[in-house]
Amino acid sequence: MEMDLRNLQGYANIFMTIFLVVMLYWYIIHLYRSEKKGVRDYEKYGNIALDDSVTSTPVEDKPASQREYKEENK
Amino acid sequence: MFFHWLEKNPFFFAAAISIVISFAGLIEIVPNFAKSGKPLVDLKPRTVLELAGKNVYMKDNCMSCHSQMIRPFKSETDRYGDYSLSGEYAYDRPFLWGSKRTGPDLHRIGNYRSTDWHENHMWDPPAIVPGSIMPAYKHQFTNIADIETAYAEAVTVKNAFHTPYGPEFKTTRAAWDAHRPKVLADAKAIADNMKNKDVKEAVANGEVPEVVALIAYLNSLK
Amino acid sequence: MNALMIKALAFAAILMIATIYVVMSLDIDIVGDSVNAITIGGALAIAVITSAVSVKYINQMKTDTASGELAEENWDGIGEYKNELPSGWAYTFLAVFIWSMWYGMFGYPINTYSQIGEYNEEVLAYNAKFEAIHKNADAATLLGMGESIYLVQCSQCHGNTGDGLDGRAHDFTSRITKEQVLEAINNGADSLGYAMGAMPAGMASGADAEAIAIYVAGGMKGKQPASFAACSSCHGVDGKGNGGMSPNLVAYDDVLMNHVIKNGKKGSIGKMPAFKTLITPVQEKALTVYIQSLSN
Amino acid sequence: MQSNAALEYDYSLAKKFTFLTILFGILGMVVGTLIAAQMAFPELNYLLGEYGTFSRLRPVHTNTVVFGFTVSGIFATWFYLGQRVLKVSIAESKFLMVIGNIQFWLYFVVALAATVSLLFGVSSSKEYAQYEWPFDLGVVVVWVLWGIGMMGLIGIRREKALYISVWYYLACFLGVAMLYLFNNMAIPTYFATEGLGSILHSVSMYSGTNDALVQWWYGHNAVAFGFTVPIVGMIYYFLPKESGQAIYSYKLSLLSFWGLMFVYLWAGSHHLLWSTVPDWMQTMGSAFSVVLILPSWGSAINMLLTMKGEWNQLTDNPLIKFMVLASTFYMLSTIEGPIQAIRSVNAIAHFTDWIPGHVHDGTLGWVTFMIMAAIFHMSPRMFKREIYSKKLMEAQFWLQTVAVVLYFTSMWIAGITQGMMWRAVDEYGNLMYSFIDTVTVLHPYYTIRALSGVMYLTGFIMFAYNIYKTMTSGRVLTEEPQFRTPMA
Repeated sequence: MEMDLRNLQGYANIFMTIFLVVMLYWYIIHLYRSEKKGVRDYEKYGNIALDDSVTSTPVEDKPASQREYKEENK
Repeated sequence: MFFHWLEKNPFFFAAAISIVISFAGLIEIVPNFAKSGKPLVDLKPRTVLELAGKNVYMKDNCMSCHSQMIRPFKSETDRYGDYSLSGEYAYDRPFLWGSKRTGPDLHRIGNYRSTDWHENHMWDPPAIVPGSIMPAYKHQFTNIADIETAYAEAVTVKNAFHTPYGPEFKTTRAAWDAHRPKVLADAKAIADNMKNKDVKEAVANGEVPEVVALIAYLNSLK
Repeated sequence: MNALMIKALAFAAILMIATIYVVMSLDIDIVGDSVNAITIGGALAIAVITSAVSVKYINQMKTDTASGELAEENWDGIGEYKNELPSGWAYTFLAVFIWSMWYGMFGYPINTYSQIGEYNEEVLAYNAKFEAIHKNADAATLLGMGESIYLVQCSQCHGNTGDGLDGRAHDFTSRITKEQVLEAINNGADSLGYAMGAMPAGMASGADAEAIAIYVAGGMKGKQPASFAACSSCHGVDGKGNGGMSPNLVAYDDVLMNHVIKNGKKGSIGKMPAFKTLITPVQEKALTVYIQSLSN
Repeated sequence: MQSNAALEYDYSLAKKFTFLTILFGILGMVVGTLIAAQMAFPELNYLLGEYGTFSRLRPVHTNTVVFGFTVSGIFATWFYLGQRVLKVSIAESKFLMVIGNIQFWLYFVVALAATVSLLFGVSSSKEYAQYEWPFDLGVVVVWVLWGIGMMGLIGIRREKALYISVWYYLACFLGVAMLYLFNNMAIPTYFATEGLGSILHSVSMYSGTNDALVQWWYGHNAVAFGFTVPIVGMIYYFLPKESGQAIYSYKLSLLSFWGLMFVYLWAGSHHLLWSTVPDWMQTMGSAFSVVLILPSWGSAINMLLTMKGEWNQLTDNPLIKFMVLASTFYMLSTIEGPIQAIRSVNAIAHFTDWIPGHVHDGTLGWVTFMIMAAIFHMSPRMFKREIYSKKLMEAQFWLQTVAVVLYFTSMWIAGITQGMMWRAVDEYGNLMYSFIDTVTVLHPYYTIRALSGVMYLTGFIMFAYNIYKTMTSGRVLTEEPQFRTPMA
């Protein structure tokens, strides 16, 4: 029984490693694909840090309707 | 699609992080819990005096410099004795393996050091081991160990984790008052092998100096 | 290779040379012990890889043209991306994943590897290696071996020279002190497990005890006091312990050493614990030779 | 959004936490330097009676720099950059301001009280989790408050996309919360009996090998989510912002992030190699530690490449220097750790000074450098004044760089030497060195380390002075600088 558990954990480990590799490289492919297809440009998010005044235009605007607070303090 | 969805929702994103980082604990730690916690067949839980000594060990944080983990290398078993076994630690809460050996390992110190050696050494380490950088712990000769807390600890682990303490270990103050003379007798047995006057006087007055409890603990490490 | 790279690698080299120099100066065998060898290899890898890779990228700060900024026209998502994923990074990532699988399946196979098994093999290999030396050890070898054991296992209490650290432990430069003899006479002795059994308290007293103590502590030279008769029945007329039946009062013989190491000892100074788990029979033999040499 | 015309970022909380960062930094480093000196000169153990021994002070040092200095730094930078990358002022929500202030004061009290408790020996003896249960509860409340504040700010954000730094701060919050809770599970003995003994004492829910596993799953990953993740989050904001260069590759930062999340947690058991935890688990800890090099280096390389072609910035902006060096030390410590986690190397490295050496590559070279750089960057914006002295900053940089190099080289040699001496056998096959031989031989390295501590501490005091002068007598700025931090 104990050996079973150890084996099981061992297999879980190997499975996890493979799973991690697949997920990670799938993610790489996903990132490049979305950029190629024009779904999303990841590199533009880098600009969030550069242009970060409170008044500057968001890279992706969150519509006011989605904002969870009411503009109360003017 | 899955990734897009994830990247857009802070809530699910947070959930994803949590799931990802809990994998390791779930696969590694949880399944072995019962097995790794199993005590050796003849393992006895520590006496109240030894527990009080363990608490002194923790209070003065001996594990800053001393390990209690003999690794299975010939060089270590030659120096410290048999390699450590999981079952030996089953009643240790917390584990005190340590992570740094500024001083030597102590897991089997009880096998090759004695009460009077510890007494001399705790008083002035470099006098016993020339070149030692260990500080003296003279305050342990006058500070009084908290044996009541140690008793409370024994009762707690008995009730919560079924650590095999005897039926006389109860949560009541009366039970503690009944057990106290036993602790003092253990302390006296240690103090009889010591020379320090303050220690002998305190023990005679029904108090247990920290160093006595600590030595009882160190002697129990075998 | 530019100046910065040379400097960084030189730093790595100096660090490694210093490390190896210090270790070698302590007589440690780096090549012979595979663990030591792998460690030095690992240290070298850390020093060299970190230096080389970080300098490679720092050099790009010097030489590359700035291409990091993102052009507005890229916002539609189709455009040129100058900043590709560093491919070396991506491939190395895959490589270490594969390595980790190897490590778990073949290096230290998850189902079969046991560190205790490895320990047992280590001990066997050790025994094979040193058996020869231990078997044919001559007196000089035993003496040297004994000294090294003494310094590692005994000197913490008995002092580096064997003088007992000012009365805190037994003094090996003589066999026994007057106080120790008196302690045994007055309180008896029963900690060494000799065949003869326990020594009762009060075999002699007063001036008699004093005379015995002076005589024994003096190495049993000169005229034997009459009261020593109380001792000789067990320890022998010559005090040498009746052929191993009781402790030898004159010298550290094999039997005495064996009993002390196996049982520990309790006397006027305090209690010495047993060392049976730490000192092997071969080591005991060597230690005896060395301790005998201290009192001669 | 007309109503936002007069809106400004509110730096009051960032300022408060900045003060604490500096305060705890000085405290933690003074104690650290003292205990380093004690290893070389044991007489220094007797300065404060029983409260001055190495063993009592070591947890005071570690906990003050972890839960005092670093956590303050994380909070300070979060309350600064969190607003900026989410493009929302925390002052827009009174609720968040109140929560933030409660968090600040509670944190201050808990951190101080917990430090004092350790000085008195009230300790649960689990490394980096020594606080006893009442202080643990305090820490949890502070952490929850931070979480509420963070989620709240994210909730009211104007920028829909979460910048990579926010990912890292979120991970920091979640990771530490999970680890801290599980590892500190304990039963107070006072309440489990009829009020017997000390009210502060507790026993761990786990015992022996299990306790060790949970503890190092925590211990290792407290480093991950306290010293790596939020600091990476910082550099992803401050380096691009200071240099005016967008991150080299945003995609690489995403990959590194998920890589780190996946792999880091598995590596904890490398602290328990050759111990009594199951063999396969140790092996896995080793293997994943090595895999971990790559996601770590991904971030570091990303940072270095962000500065490509920008050599001029590196030479004349000391702030950039701090961050580039921090990245380099991050690389050093994230390859050193994995290599020390290889079974054979660990047989030598474990229990020796090579490990504190490795830790301090990360903490002195990476964490502290980055936090100081962040504060240098934030100060002119928070106090609306120029940095008081660029020269002082340069001097500090070089002093501290030399200090870190001395620290890690001396401990590197000391650790390898000691580890090999423990194993060494003589020509007869017996142990060559008694334990004390392996201690006395380290004296010169301990001395060098103490010296490096004094140098680093001096540098940190120069830093504190520079910030103080910036606040009080730096040249007043009329508008917030866009990129490069102005300095006199």
